[in-house]
Amino acid sequence: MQIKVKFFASLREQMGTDGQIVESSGPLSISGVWQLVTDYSPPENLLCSRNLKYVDWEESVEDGDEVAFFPPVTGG
Amino acid sequence: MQIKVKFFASLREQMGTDGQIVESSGPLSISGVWQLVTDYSPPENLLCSRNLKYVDWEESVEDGDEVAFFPPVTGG
Amino acid sequence: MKIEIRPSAYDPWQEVADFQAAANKLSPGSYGACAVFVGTMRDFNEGDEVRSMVLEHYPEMTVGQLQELAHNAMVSHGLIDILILHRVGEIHPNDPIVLVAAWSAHRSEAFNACREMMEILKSKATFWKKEKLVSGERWVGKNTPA
Amino acid sequence: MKIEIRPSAYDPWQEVADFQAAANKLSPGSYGACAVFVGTMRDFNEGDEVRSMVLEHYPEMTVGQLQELAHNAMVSHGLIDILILHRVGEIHPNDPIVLVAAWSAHRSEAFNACREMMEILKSKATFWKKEKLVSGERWVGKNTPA
Repeated sequence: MQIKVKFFASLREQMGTDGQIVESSGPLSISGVWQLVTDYSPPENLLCSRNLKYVDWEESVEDGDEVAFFPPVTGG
Repeated sequence: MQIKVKFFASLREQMGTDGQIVESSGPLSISGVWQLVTDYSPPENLLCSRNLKYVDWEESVEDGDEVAFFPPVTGG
Repeated sequence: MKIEIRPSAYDPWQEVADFQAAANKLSPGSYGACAVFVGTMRDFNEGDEVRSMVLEHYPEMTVGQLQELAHNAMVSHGLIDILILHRVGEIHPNDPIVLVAAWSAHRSEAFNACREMMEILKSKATFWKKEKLVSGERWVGKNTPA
Repeated sequence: MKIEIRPSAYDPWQEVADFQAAANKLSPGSYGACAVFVGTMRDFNEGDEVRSMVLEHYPEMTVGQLQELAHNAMVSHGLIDILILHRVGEIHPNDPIVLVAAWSAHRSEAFNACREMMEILKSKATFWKKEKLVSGERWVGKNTPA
Protein backbone atom coordinates (compact mmCIF):
# COMPACT_ATOMS: atom_id res chain seq x y z
CA MET A 1 0.00 0.00 0.00
CA GLN A 2 0.95 3.63 -0.53
CA ILE A 3 0.86 6.35 2.14
CA LYS A 4 1.29 10.06 1.37
CA VAL A 5 3.37 11.62 4.15
CA LYS A 6 3.61 15.36 4.84
CA PHE A 7 5.88 17.41 7.12
CA PHE A 8 5.23 20.93 8.36
CA ALA A 9 7.07 23.87 9.93
CA SER A 10 10.32 23.09 11.79
CA LEU A 11 9.95 19.38 11.03
CA ARG A 12 9.66 20.13 7.31
CA GLU A 13 12.94 22.05 7.53
CA GLN A 14 14.64 19.28 9.51
CA MET A 15 13.50 16.65 7.03
CA GLY A 16 14.55 18.82 4.12
CA THR A 17 11.27 18.10 2.31
CA ASP A 18 7.56 18.79 2.69
CA GLY A 19 6.69 15.14 2.19
CA GLN A 20 7.14 11.85 0.43
CA ILE A 21 5.32 8.69 -0.58
CA VAL A 22 6.04 5.57 1.47
CA GLU A 23 5.16 2.03 0.49
CA SER A 24 4.52 -0.98 2.69
CA SER A 25 3.31 -4.50 2.03
CA GLY A 26 2.02 -5.27 5.56
CA PRO A 27 -0.20 -3.58 8.19
CA LEU A 28 1.14 -0.24 9.33
CA SER A 29 0.58 2.22 12.20
CA ILE A 30 1.42 5.91 12.34
CA SER A 31 4.55 4.92 14.31
CA GLY A 32 5.42 2.54 11.53
CA VAL A 33 5.05 5.29 8.95
CA TRP A 34 7.45 7.45 10.99
CA GLN A 35 10.01 4.63 11.06
CA LEU A 36 9.78 4.32 7.29
CA VAL A 37 10.66 7.99 6.72
CA THR A 38 13.52 8.40 9.21
CA ASP A 39 15.82 6.55 11.61
CA TYR A 40 15.40 9.24 14.27
CA SER A 41 13.00 9.06 17.20
CA PRO A 42 10.18 11.57 16.78
CA PRO A 43 10.85 14.89 18.58
CA GLU A 44 9.04 15.36 21.87
CA ASN A 45 5.50 16.74 21.42
CA LEU A 46 5.42 15.89 17.72
CA LEU A 47 1.82 15.67 16.52
CA CYS A 48 0.33 13.58 13.77
CA SER A 49 -2.80 13.46 11.65
CA ARG A 50 -4.36 10.84 9.41
CA ASN A 51 -6.63 12.05 6.62
CA LEU A 52 -6.83 15.53 8.17
CA LYS A 53 -7.76 14.41 11.71
CA TYR A 54 -5.50 14.29 14.76
CA VAL A 55 -4.68 10.69 15.68
CA ASP A 56 -2.53 8.73 18.14
CA TRP A 57 0.72 7.10 17.09
CA GLU A 58 -0.89 3.66 17.43
CA GLU A 59 -3.58 4.43 14.81
CA SER A 60 -3.53 2.06 11.81
CA VAL A 61 -3.21 3.47 8.32
CA GLU A 62 -4.66 2.22 5.06
CA ASP A 63 -3.72 2.37 1.42
CA GLY A 64 -4.13 5.88 0.04
CA ASP A 65 -4.06 7.62 3.43
CA GLU A 66 -2.49 11.03 3.96
CA VAL A 67 -0.41 11.13 7.15
CA ALA A 68 1.14 14.36 8.43
CA PHE A 69 3.72 15.03 11.16
CA PHE A 70 4.16 18.45 12.71
CA PRO A 71 5.28 20.34 15.85
CA PRO A 72 2.88 22.00 18.35
CA VAL A 73 0.65 24.52 16.60
CA THR A 74 1.23 28.26 17.08
CA GLY A 75 -1.58 30.00 15.20
CA GLY A 76 -3.94 32.76 16.28
CA MET B 1 -29.00 72.44 56.29
CA GLN B 2 -30.02 72.03 52.68
CA ILE B 3 -29.90 68.77 50.72
CA LYS B 4 -30.39 68.56 46.94
CA VAL B 5 -32.46 65.46 46.18
CA LYS B 6 -32.72 63.82 42.74
CA PHE B 7 -34.97 61.08 41.37
CA PHE B 8 -34.35 58.98 38.28
CA ALA B 9 -36.20 56.70 35.85
CA SER B 10 -39.41 55.05 37.13
CA LEU B 11 -39.00 56.74 40.52
CA ARG B 12 -38.79 60.14 38.84
CA GLU B 13 -42.08 59.42 37.10
CA GLN B 14 -43.71 58.15 40.30
CA MET B 15 -42.58 61.23 42.21
CA GLY B 16 -43.71 63.49 39.39
CA THR B 17 -40.47 65.47 39.56
CA ASP B 18 -36.75 64.97 38.93
CA GLY B 19 -35.85 66.38 42.31
CA GLN B 20 -36.29 68.93 45.07
CA ILE B 21 -34.44 70.73 47.83
CA VAL B 22 -35.09 69.54 51.38
CA GLU B 23 -34.20 71.42 54.55
CA SER B 24 -33.47 70.04 57.99
CA SER B 25 -32.22 71.58 61.21
CA GLY B 26 -30.84 68.40 62.84
CA PRO B 27 -28.61 65.44 61.86
CA LEU B 28 -29.97 63.47 58.93
CA SER B 29 -29.40 60.07 57.27
CA ILE B 30 -30.29 59.00 53.74
CA SER B 31 -33.37 57.31 55.25
CA GLY B 32 -34.27 60.61 56.87
CA VAL B 33 -33.95 62.39 53.54
CA TRP B 34 -36.36 59.86 52.00
CA GLN B 35 -38.87 60.46 54.79
CA LEU B 36 -38.69 64.20 54.15
CA VAL B 37 -39.64 63.79 50.47
CA THR B 38 -42.47 61.24 50.74
CA ASP B 39 -44.70 59.35 53.19
CA TYR B 40 -44.28 56.09 51.25
CA SER B 41 -41.78 53.34 52.13
CA PRO B 42 -39.02 53.15 49.55
CA PRO B 43 -39.69 50.58 46.80
CA GLU B 44 -37.83 47.28 47.16
CA ASN B 45 -34.33 47.42 45.63
CA LEU B 46 -34.31 51.22 45.50
CA LEU B 47 -30.73 52.47 45.36
CA CYS B 48 -29.26 55.70 46.67
CA SER B 49 -26.18 57.81 46.20
CA ARG B 50 -24.62 60.67 48.12
CA ASN B 51 -22.41 63.09 46.23
CA LEU B 52 -22.23 60.72 43.23
CA LYS B 53 -21.22 57.59 45.20
CA TYR B 54 -23.44 54.64 46.13
CA VAL B 55 -24.19 54.65 49.86
CA ASP B 56 -26.26 52.74 52.42
CA TRP B 57 -29.51 54.12 53.78
CA GLU B 58 -27.87 54.70 57.17
CA GLU B 59 -25.23 57.06 55.72
CA SER B 60 -25.30 60.56 57.26
CA VAL B 61 -25.69 63.57 55.03
CA GLU B 62 -24.27 67.06 55.38
CA ASP B 63 -25.27 70.53 54.32
CA GLY B 64 -24.95 70.98 50.56
CA ASP B 65 -24.96 67.26 49.74
CA GLU B 66 -26.59 65.87 46.61
CA VAL B 67 -28.62 62.74 47.34
CA ALA B 68 -30.19 60.64 44.59
CA PHE B 69 -32.71 57.80 44.66
CA PHE B 70 -33.17 55.42 41.73
CA PRO B 71 -34.26 51.90 40.72
CA PRO B 72 -31.83 49.09 39.72
CA VAL B 73 -29.67 50.19 36.81
CA THR B 74 -30.28 48.78 33.31
CA GLY B 75 -27.53 50.20 31.12
CA GLY B 76 -25.21 48.48 28.66
CA MET C 1 -8.08 56.04 27.15
CA LYS C 2 -11.32 57.40 25.78
CA ILE C 3 -14.62 57.31 27.69
CA GLU C 4 -17.68 59.00 26.19
CA ILE C 5 -21.42 59.22 26.64
CA ARG C 6 -23.03 59.61 23.20
CA PRO C 7 -26.37 61.37 22.69
CA SER C 8 -26.62 60.23 19.06
CA ALA C 9 -26.03 57.09 16.99
CA TYR C 10 -22.49 55.90 16.26
CA ASP C 11 -20.77 53.25 14.14
CA PRO C 12 -18.94 51.02 16.64
CA TRP C 13 -16.48 49.48 14.15
CA GLN C 14 -15.51 52.86 12.76
CA GLU C 15 -15.03 54.13 16.32
CA VAL C 16 -12.72 51.24 17.19
CA ALA C 17 -10.78 51.68 13.95
CA ASP C 18 -10.41 55.44 14.44
CA PHE C 19 -9.40 55.13 18.09
CA GLN C 20 -6.90 52.37 17.36
CA ALA C 21 -5.32 54.41 14.58
CA ALA C 22 -5.09 57.62 16.60
CA ALA C 23 -4.31 56.55 20.19
CA ASN C 24 -0.74 57.35 21.19
CA LYS C 25 -0.44 54.24 23.35
CA LEU C 26 -1.51 51.97 20.48
CA SER C 27 1.60 52.41 18.37
CA PRO C 28 1.96 49.87 15.56
CA GLY C 29 3.38 46.58 16.80
CA SER C 30 2.88 47.39 20.49
CA TYR C 31 -0.32 45.42 21.11
CA GLY C 32 -1.08 41.80 20.31
CA ALA C 33 -4.69 41.51 21.44
CA CYS C 34 -7.91 43.49 21.27
CA ALA C 35 -11.21 42.29 22.74
CA VAL C 36 -14.36 44.25 21.89
CA PHE C 37 -17.94 43.98 23.04
CA VAL C 38 -20.80 45.83 21.36
CA GLY C 39 -24.30 45.78 22.82
CA THR C 40 -26.99 46.61 20.26
CA MET C 41 -30.68 47.38 20.67
CA ARG C 42 -32.92 44.44 19.75
CA ASP C 43 -36.45 44.84 18.38
CA PHE C 44 -37.73 42.17 20.76
CA ASN C 45 -37.50 41.83 24.56
CA GLU C 46 -39.26 39.58 27.06
CA GLY C 47 -41.74 38.39 24.45
CA ASP C 48 -42.71 41.82 23.10
CA GLU C 49 -41.86 43.83 20.03
CA VAL C 50 -39.96 46.96 21.04
CA ARG C 51 -40.31 50.02 18.78
CA SER C 52 -37.79 52.30 20.46
CA MET C 53 -36.18 53.01 23.78
CA VAL C 54 -35.15 55.97 25.89
CA LEU C 55 -31.88 55.62 27.75
CA GLU C 56 -31.82 57.93 30.76
CA HIS C 57 -28.77 58.39 32.97
CA TYR C 58 -27.34 60.35 35.90
CA PRO C 59 -24.72 62.24 33.93
CA GLU C 60 -22.67 63.45 36.89
CA MET C 61 -22.33 59.82 38.04
CA THR C 62 -22.00 57.85 34.80
CA VAL C 63 -18.95 59.62 33.42
CA GLY C 64 -17.04 59.11 36.67
CA GLN C 65 -18.19 55.50 36.97
CA LEU C 66 -16.99 54.59 33.49
CA GLN C 67 -13.67 56.37 34.06
CA GLU C 68 -13.19 54.56 37.36
CA LEU C 69 -13.98 51.09 36.02
CA ALA C 70 -11.70 51.70 33.04
CA HIS C 71 -8.89 52.95 35.26
CA ASN C 72 -9.23 49.93 37.54
CA ALA C 73 -9.17 47.55 34.55
CA MET C 74 -6.06 49.26 33.13
CA VAL C 75 -4.21 48.71 36.38
CA SER C 76 -5.46 45.28 37.41
CA HIS C 77 -5.14 43.70 33.95
CA GLY C 78 -2.07 45.61 32.75
CA LEU C 79 -3.86 46.85 29.63
CA ILE C 80 -2.36 49.12 27.01
CA ASP C 81 -5.52 51.12 26.28
CA ILE C 82 -9.33 51.21 26.60
CA LEU C 83 -12.24 52.66 24.64
CA ILE C 84 -15.73 52.89 26.16
CA LEU C 85 -18.75 54.51 24.50
CA HIS C 86 -22.29 54.47 25.90
CA ARG C 87 -25.34 55.77 24.12
CA VAL C 88 -28.09 57.80 25.81
CA GLY C 89 -31.33 59.40 24.60
CA GLU C 90 -33.81 57.99 22.11
CA ILE C 91 -32.61 54.71 20.61
CA HIS C 92 -33.98 52.53 17.83
CA PRO C 93 -33.55 48.82 17.09
CA ASN C 94 -30.13 48.06 15.60
CA ASP C 95 -28.56 51.13 17.24
CA PRO C 96 -25.38 50.28 19.17
CA ILE C 97 -25.80 51.05 22.87
CA VAL C 98 -22.50 50.17 24.51
CA LEU C 99 -18.99 49.61 23.16
CA VAL C 100 -16.16 48.36 25.38
CA ALA C 101 -12.74 47.63 23.87
CA ALA C 102 -9.52 46.58 25.61
CA TRP C 103 -6.02 46.34 24.12
CA SER C 104 -3.22 44.31 25.69
CA ALA C 105 -0.04 42.42 24.82
CA HIS C 106 -1.67 38.97 25.08
CA ARG C 107 -5.21 37.67 24.72
CA SER C 108 -6.02 36.70 28.29
CA GLU C 109 -5.83 40.22 29.69
CA ALA C 110 -7.93 41.77 26.91
CA PHE C 111 -10.65 39.10 27.19
CA ASN C 112 -10.81 39.25 30.98
CA ALA C 113 -10.82 43.03 31.15
CA CYS C 114 -13.46 43.47 28.43
CA ARG C 115 -15.83 41.07 30.16
CA GLU C 116 -15.17 42.44 33.63
CA MET C 117 -15.77 46.02 32.50
CA MET C 118 -19.07 45.04 30.87
CA GLU C 119 -20.27 43.26 34.03
CA ILE C 120 -19.39 46.22 36.25
CA LEU C 121 -21.00 48.64 33.79
CA LYS C 122 -24.21 46.61 33.64
CA SER C 123 -24.47 46.16 37.41
CA LYS C 124 -23.31 49.58 38.62
CA ALA C 125 -23.41 52.37 36.03
CA THR C 126 -26.44 54.65 36.46
CA PHE C 127 -28.30 54.14 33.18
CA TRP C 128 -31.97 53.20 32.86
CA LYS C 129 -33.91 51.90 29.84
CA LYS C 130 -37.53 52.62 29.08
CA GLU C 131 -38.97 50.57 26.22
CA LYS C 132 -41.69 51.84 23.88
CA LEU C 133 -43.82 48.90 22.86
CA VAL C 134 -46.53 48.65 20.23
CA SER C 135 -48.95 49.53 23.01
CA GLY C 136 -47.52 51.57 25.84
CA GLU C 137 -44.18 51.95 27.55
CA ARG C 138 -42.32 50.13 30.31
CA TRP C 139 -39.15 50.54 32.33
CA VAL C 140 -36.75 47.60 32.08
CA GLY C 141 -36.75 46.08 35.57
CA LYS C 142 -33.17 44.88 35.88
CA ASN C 143 -30.21 43.61 33.90
CA THR C 144 -29.47 39.92 33.47
CA PRO C 145 -26.56 38.93 35.72
CA ALA C 146 -23.38 37.54 34.12
CA MET D 1 -21.18 32.09 8.87
CA LYS D 2 -17.97 33.11 7.17
CA ILE D 3 -14.64 31.34 7.67
CA GLU D 4 -11.65 32.39 5.61
CA ILE D 5 -7.91 31.95 5.43
CA ARG D 6 -6.37 35.19 4.14
CA PRO D 7 -3.07 35.28 2.25
CA SER D 8 -2.86 39.08 2.42
CA ALA D 9 -3.43 41.88 4.94
CA TYR D 10 -6.97 42.85 5.99
CA ASP D 11 -8.69 45.55 8.05
CA PRO D 12 -10.44 43.67 10.87
CA TRP D 13 -12.92 46.43 11.75
CA GLN D 14 -13.96 46.90 8.14
CA GLU D 15 -14.39 43.13 7.84
CA VAL D 16 -16.66 43.00 10.91
CA ALA D 17 -18.67 46.01 9.68
CA ASP D 18 -19.07 44.56 6.17
CA PHE D 19 -20.01 41.09 7.41
CA GLN D 20 -22.49 42.48 9.94
CA ALA D 21 -24.15 44.63 7.29
CA ALA D 22 -24.38 41.85 4.71
CA ALA D 23 -25.09 38.64 6.67
CA ASN D 24 -28.65 37.42 6.20
CA LYS D 25 -28.87 36.13 9.77
CA LEU D 26 -27.81 39.49 11.21
CA SER D 27 -30.96 41.37 10.30
CA PRO D 28 -31.35 44.76 12.04
CA GLY D 29 -32.69 44.35 15.58
CA SER D 30 -32.13 40.58 15.71
CA TYR D 31 -28.91 40.52 17.73
CA GLY D 32 -28.11 42.23 21.01
CA ALA D 33 -24.49 41.26 21.52
CA CYS D 34 -21.30 40.96 19.51
CA ALA D 35 -17.95 39.89 20.98
CA VAL D 36 -14.84 40.26 18.83
CA PHE D 37 -11.24 39.27 19.31
CA VAL D 38 -8.43 40.46 17.05
CA GLY D 39 -4.90 39.10 17.41
CA THR D 40 -2.27 41.39 15.91
CA MET D 41 1.41 40.85 15.22
CA ARG D 42 3.69 42.52 17.77
CA ASP D 43 7.18 43.79 16.98
CA PHE D 44 8.55 42.17 20.13
CA ASN D 45 8.37 38.59 21.43
CA GLU D 46 10.20 36.76 24.21
CA GLY D 47 12.64 39.61 24.65
CA ASP D 48 13.55 40.07 21.01
CA GLU D 49 12.64 42.51 18.27
CA VAL D 50 10.71 40.72 15.53
CA ARG D 51 10.99 42.12 12.00
CA SER D 52 8.46 39.88 10.26
CA MET D 53 6.89 36.46 10.45
CA VAL D 54 5.87 33.67 8.13
CA LEU D 55 2.62 31.91 9.00
CA GLU D 56 2.58 28.42 7.54
CA HIS D 57 -0.44 26.13 7.69
CA TYR D 58 -1.83 22.78 6.57
CA PRO D 59 -4.52 24.18 4.28
CA GLU D 60 -6.54 20.97 3.90
CA MET D 61 -6.82 20.78 7.71
CA THR D 62 -7.16 24.41 8.82
CA VAL D 63 -10.25 25.26 6.82
CA GLY D 64 -12.11 22.22 8.16
CA GLN D 65 -10.89 22.87 11.72
CA LEU D 66 -12.14 26.44 11.72
CA GLN D 67 -15.49 25.40 10.20
CA GLU D 68 -15.88 22.66 12.80
CA LEU D 69 -15.08 24.85 15.82
CA ALA D 70 -17.41 27.56 14.50
CA HIS D 71 -20.21 25.06 13.90
CA ASN D 72 -19.77 23.61 17.41
CA ALA D 73 -19.86 27.11 18.93
CA MET D 74 -23.01 28.01 16.97
CA VAL D 75 -24.80 24.97 18.37
CA SER D 76 -23.49 24.87 21.92
CA HIS D 77 -23.86 28.61 22.58
CA GLY D 78 -26.96 29.25 20.49
CA LEU D 79 -25.22 31.96 18.47
CA ILE D 80 -26.79 33.92 15.63
CA ASP D 81 -23.68 34.16 13.45
CA ILE D 82 -19.89 33.87 13.39
CA LEU D 83 -17.03 35.44 11.44
CA ILE D 84 -13.51 33.96 11.53
CA LEU D 85 -10.54 35.18 9.49
CA HIS D 86 -6.98 33.88 9.81
CA ARG D 87 -3.97 35.30 8.05
CA VAL D 88 -1.24 33.19 6.48
CA GLY D 89 1.94 34.00 4.57
CA GLU D 90 4.42 36.78 5.25
CA ILE D 91 3.24 39.06 8.05
CA HIS D 92 4.60 42.31 9.44
CA PRO D 93 4.21 43.98 12.85
CA ASN D 94 0.77 45.58 13.27
CA ASP D 95 -0.82 43.19 10.74
CA PRO D 96 -3.95 41.49 12.10
CA ILE D 97 -3.46 37.72 12.31
CA VAL D 98 -6.73 36.32 13.62
CA LEU D 99 -10.26 37.72 13.88
CA VAL D 100 -13.03 35.86 15.71
CA ALA D 101 -16.47 37.47 16.08
CA ALA D 102 -19.65 36.00 17.60
CA TRP D 103 -23.18 37.47 17.50
CA SER D 104 -25.93 36.43 19.93
CA ALA D 105 -29.09 37.71 21.57
CA HIS D 106 -27.41 38.36 24.94
CA ARG D 107 -23.85 39.07 26.04
CA SER D 108 -22.98 35.89 27.89
CA GLU D 109 -23.18 33.62 24.83
CA ALA D 110 -21.15 35.95 22.60
CA PHE D 111 -18.39 36.40 25.21
CA ASN D 112 -18.17 32.69 26.03
CA ALA D 113 -18.20 31.57 22.41
CA CYS D 114 -15.61 34.12 21.26
CA ARG D 115 -13.18 33.09 23.97
CA GLU D 116 -13.80 29.38 23.54
CA MET D 117 -13.27 29.56 19.78
CA MET D 118 -9.98 31.43 20.27
CA GLU D 119 -8.71 28.84 22.76
CA ILE D 120 -9.59 25.93 20.48
CA LEU D 121 -8.06 27.71 17.49
CA LYS D 122 -4.80 28.41 19.36
CA SER D 123 -4.48 24.89 20.75
CA LYS D 124 -5.66 22.83 17.75
CA ALA D 125 -5.64 24.65 14.40
CA THR D 126 -2.66 23.69 12.25
CA PHE D 127 -0.84 27.00 11.88
CA TRP D 128 2.85 27.59 12.65
CA LYS D 129 4.74 30.86 13.11
CA LYS D 130 8.33 31.47 12.14
CA GLU D 131 9.76 34.76 13.36
CA LYS D 132 12.39 36.74 11.51
CA LEU D 133 14.58 38.52 14.06
CA VAL D 134 17.24 41.16 13.60
CA SER D 135 19.69 38.27 13.42
CA GLY D 136 18.28 34.99 12.18
CA GLU D 137 14.96 33.21 12.30
CA ARG D 138 13.18 30.97 14.79
CA TRP D 139 10.05 28.88 14.95
CA VAL D 140 7.67 29.84 17.76
CA GLY D 141 7.75 26.84 20.12
CA LYS D 142 4.20 26.81 21.43
CA ASN D 143 1.23 29.00 22.21
CA THR D 144 0.52 30.36 25.68
CA PRO D 145 -2.34 28.41 27.29
CA ALA D 146 -5.53 30.27 28.26
